[in-house]
Amino acid sequence: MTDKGVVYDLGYVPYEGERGARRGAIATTYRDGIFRVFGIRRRARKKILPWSLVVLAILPATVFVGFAFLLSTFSPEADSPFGGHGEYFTITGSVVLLFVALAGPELLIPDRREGVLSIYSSRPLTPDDYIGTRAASLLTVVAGFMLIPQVLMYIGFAALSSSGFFSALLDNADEIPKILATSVVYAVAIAPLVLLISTIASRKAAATGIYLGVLFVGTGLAAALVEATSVPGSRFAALLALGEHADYVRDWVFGLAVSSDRVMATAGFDPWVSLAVIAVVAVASSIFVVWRYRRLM
Amino acid sequence: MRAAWAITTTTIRQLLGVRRLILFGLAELAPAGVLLLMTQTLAEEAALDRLLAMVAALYFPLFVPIVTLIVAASALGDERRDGTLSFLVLRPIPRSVIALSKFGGAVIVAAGLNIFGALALTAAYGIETGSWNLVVPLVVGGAFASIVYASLFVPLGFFTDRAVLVGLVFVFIFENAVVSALNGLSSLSPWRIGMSAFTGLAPTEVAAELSEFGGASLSSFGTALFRTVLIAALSIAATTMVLRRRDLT
Amino acid sequence: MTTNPALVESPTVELDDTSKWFGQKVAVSNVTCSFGPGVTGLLGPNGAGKTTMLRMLTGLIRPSQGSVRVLGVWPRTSPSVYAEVGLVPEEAAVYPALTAREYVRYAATLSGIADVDEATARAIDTVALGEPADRKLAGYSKGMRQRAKVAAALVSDPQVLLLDEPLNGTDPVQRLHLINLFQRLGSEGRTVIVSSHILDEVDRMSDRVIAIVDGRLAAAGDVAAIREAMSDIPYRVRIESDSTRVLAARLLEEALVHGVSVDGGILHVETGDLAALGRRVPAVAREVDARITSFQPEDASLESVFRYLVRR
Amino acid sequence: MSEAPILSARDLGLAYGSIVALHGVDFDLPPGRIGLVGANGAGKTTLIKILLGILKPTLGSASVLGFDATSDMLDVRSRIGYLPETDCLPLDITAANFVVYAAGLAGLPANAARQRASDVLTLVGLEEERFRPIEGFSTGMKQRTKLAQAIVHDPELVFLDEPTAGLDPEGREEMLELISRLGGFGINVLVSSHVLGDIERTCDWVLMLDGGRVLRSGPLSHLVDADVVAVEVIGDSDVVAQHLIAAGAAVDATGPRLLVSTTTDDPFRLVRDALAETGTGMRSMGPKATTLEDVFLEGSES
Repeated sequence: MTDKGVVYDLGYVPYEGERGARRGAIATTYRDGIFRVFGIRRRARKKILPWSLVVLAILPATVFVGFAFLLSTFSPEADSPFGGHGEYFTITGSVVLLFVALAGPELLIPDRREGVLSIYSSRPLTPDDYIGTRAASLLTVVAGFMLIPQVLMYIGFAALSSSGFFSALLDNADEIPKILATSVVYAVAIAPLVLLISTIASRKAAATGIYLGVLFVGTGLAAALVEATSVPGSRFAALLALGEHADYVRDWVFGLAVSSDRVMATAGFDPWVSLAVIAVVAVASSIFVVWRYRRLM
Repeated sequence: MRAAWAITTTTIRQLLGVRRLILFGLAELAPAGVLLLMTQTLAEEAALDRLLAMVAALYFPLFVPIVTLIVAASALGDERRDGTLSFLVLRPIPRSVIALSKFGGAVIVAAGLNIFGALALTAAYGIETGSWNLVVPLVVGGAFASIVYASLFVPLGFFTDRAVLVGLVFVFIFENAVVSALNGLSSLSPWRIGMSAFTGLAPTEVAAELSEFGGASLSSFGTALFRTVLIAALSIAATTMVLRRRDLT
Repeated sequence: MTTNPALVESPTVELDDTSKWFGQKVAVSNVTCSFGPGVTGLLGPNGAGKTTMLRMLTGLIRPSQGSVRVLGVWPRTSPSVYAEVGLVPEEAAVYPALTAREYVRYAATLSGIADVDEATARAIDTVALGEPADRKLAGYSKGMRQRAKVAAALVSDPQVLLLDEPLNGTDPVQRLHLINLFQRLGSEGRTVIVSSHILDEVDRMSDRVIAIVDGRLAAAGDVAAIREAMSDIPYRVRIESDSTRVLAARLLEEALVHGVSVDGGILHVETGDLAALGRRVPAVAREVDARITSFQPEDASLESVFRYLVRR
Repeated sequence: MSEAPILSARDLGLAYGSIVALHGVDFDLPPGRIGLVGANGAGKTTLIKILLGILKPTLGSASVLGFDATSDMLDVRSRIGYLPETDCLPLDITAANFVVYAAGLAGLPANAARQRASDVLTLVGLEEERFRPIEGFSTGMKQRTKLAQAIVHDPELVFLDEPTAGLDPEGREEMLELISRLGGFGINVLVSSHVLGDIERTCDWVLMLDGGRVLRSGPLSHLVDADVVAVEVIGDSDVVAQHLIAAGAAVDATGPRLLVSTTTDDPFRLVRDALAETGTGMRSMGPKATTLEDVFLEGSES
């Protein structure tokens, strides 16, 4: 063997490196889920909607903090417009609803329509891994929407409060469990349903349309039916107002005054009934989605 | 012409799968459903006003165009997309016969569905008030509007895959916004032609009532009939020209 | 009179100096050729203009220049000729809501056949569609859908049959059945034009080929003649024998042998004239008593011809 | 078979309700390139799905690279690649991004995934196109991308389902050449294809299914029948045939093609001398090869 010269076969180099198998596959799917819903590594057109919704969720928080900062320096005694962490959920609640109406279908439908599931079925992933990871990506994004603005405000106001940063942090510590609990309630109320619809519908636009339809039109219809008191048992129609259950629980958790047009209230239901409805819908949706994907993959 | 009838029936089967039939069937019942709901809540208003509100605000400007649009746009659109156009065109049949049969199939399905909607609506009204004199006018009005809409949307389906989108833009922007602003164009608005046919056949006081709704300047029944036939003929001629001259990939 | 292999004596389908462009892209440029009774293979890499040519032949698209004649007329202006033309398109091109029998019946009705039922039954038997004929086309596998399309094209007993990738997705049994069918149709005097990428099957089906590369007529005629016309590319022949070195030396003395390379027990011989080599080798081998166990041309097949055409 | 089989099945069976897709299937397939052939509905796709762990067999068992296909599904899937017949590529991202993603799905860390994806995309001939979104790809480019994702994680075994479907002659040639080279990369191959010629050119073993059973599982090499000579004659084949019969050979002639066999003498010498003495020539000559198609048709008819 001449030691003066060698020709390397550039054709193919076997891979001896580390193989993460199932753990690596799940991590990759999870990261792809997050990239997909924010349009990362996709055409610019796909980035506009998601990122504008992110701005919509965070901007009011920054405005509140900014405003509070201005007030504290110029006229400390005026009360700030900030209605409290509970109130803010009205903003993030509806923004995340729109986001999820787009993100849910984006996470599930292309993989099915384009046949990419057959690639997932040849990789070290079980069907439950796949759908579980997709759900995890969605829940992560929802949690982000819910918590980031709240944390921003929590720290912002603590920094500005007259009684010093750290003591302020401790004073309204009782807000933290409420914020976390409400975030969970919102996440459980909106994520499973969109995954259910995205499993059934074959087109993204249709899935988004049906999801928003079920929430808004459903709630409107429920309100109308509840009023048609001549029909016996019409008050149970309030349970169909899926769009409002999370808000109703939020009012209860934060002890806010319940507004008059809250369907569940007019139908005379307690907040825990809403909680139950949210739980039932979430469980039923998850069971169906998992069952469906076990047959698809 | 056995071939013509074969194209028409096959088109009907294509446009009206079981799923679509159920979907559209239910959709067509919606106006009647809303009418019943209204009688529950707005009991005090006269039944005729409620019906005419439905007819002028929902049935003609919304239901007839959208149902016809979805059906008619896929009459030729599906053939082009599924690549079956060559199956249809490479036949010893004059292009005009193909155009006519395709148009016929689309109209039969669209008008059929819309007539079903009209019957449901006028039946709900008939049950409540006992007067059935509006059944024929609404059925004929619905049919006319379907024919005119089909005349626009069948060729449109051939030219663009986004025919439904373009159609919706036409219905909501041109018809409902522009025309109601510039009344002169109303003779071009398919649903107004349908409504003219309806008011033309309906008892005179109905025409007076309708004049309050949306100020649509309606023509006589004869004009509506003439316009419907003219637009349909033009549409079939246009489709025939397209089948003769254009590349049919 | 040097006959032009691209033209046939009694043409049923003729292209005269036809071109087709879509905006700036010229898909087909100045193609003059004709097709007659028998099976003709239409070949070309993707995007070479093969599909555009087929669509011009059927009259689906109008040539930008030049003329197309099918059975003497231009189909676009006299659709009556379509009673004699059958097309198996490459796209899905079936009505999912119909069953195969209804689909074939529909074709028969549109072609103005007198006895539709008889023609439909015959066509379905010809492609041996059998029991699934009464199942909806939506649930058909690719192979079965192809046979339904062939049946629909045959139902009007056409004189001219245009087949675009007819064997796509069919399994070996169905392929052989269809290849024999197309050969029979060709031998019955019908004009069968087959466009396919599986060249050894085209070679078996057709006795003549028309090759299109980058929109231009690259070659026409039967495979052996085309290969011979490529005089700038010598033939390569692979010979196995028990005394390769002796045979190699002896063959080099032959004028028609351009070169010989020895690779273990295998001889690769280059020559300008394959037929002449085929005649000389047995005599030469007997002379040096070399036992030949294999004599195979390596680049005379349609696949090799095609490869050289595309690379020119 | 010296080395351990890469794929084996023991009385494997699967039924969808009343339809029996596979029944009593037994085989041991050696390393190398294996061709899987069968008519539509013979059970090819069902078998591949069982080996991938997508379908659970109702009877018996199958093993891939020593792992049970059902219970050790994840171990199997981290060692194999799969080129599906159907469309399977996301359209809105570039081929490079997709193949890196596919590598990640096989568990490769990010840097290794990026590195191997670019190597593999060059190997399959997509050096320039890989940075373009997949939706603009031709069928050929899509098939190459599919192959790239199947081998990007250097699997021990690859399942290729109709790899040459929809390719033009040049594309087919390159795909078949790539498949033949896979062996050199240490990757075993199971190719399922309807084009038997492709299987003959790339595989050294064939597994033939018919009606859910194993019709044949054996090497492709000994399909050649050494003591019968097939010769295509240039010139008057009848004269040659007479000459050979006179010399005691049995001749079966179809046009210029003669099949010559003898019990006593050496058929090759007989043919050589017959051609030399009658002054005729040969277009081709060699041992009578029963093609895969002959075996297939004779098998599936019984």
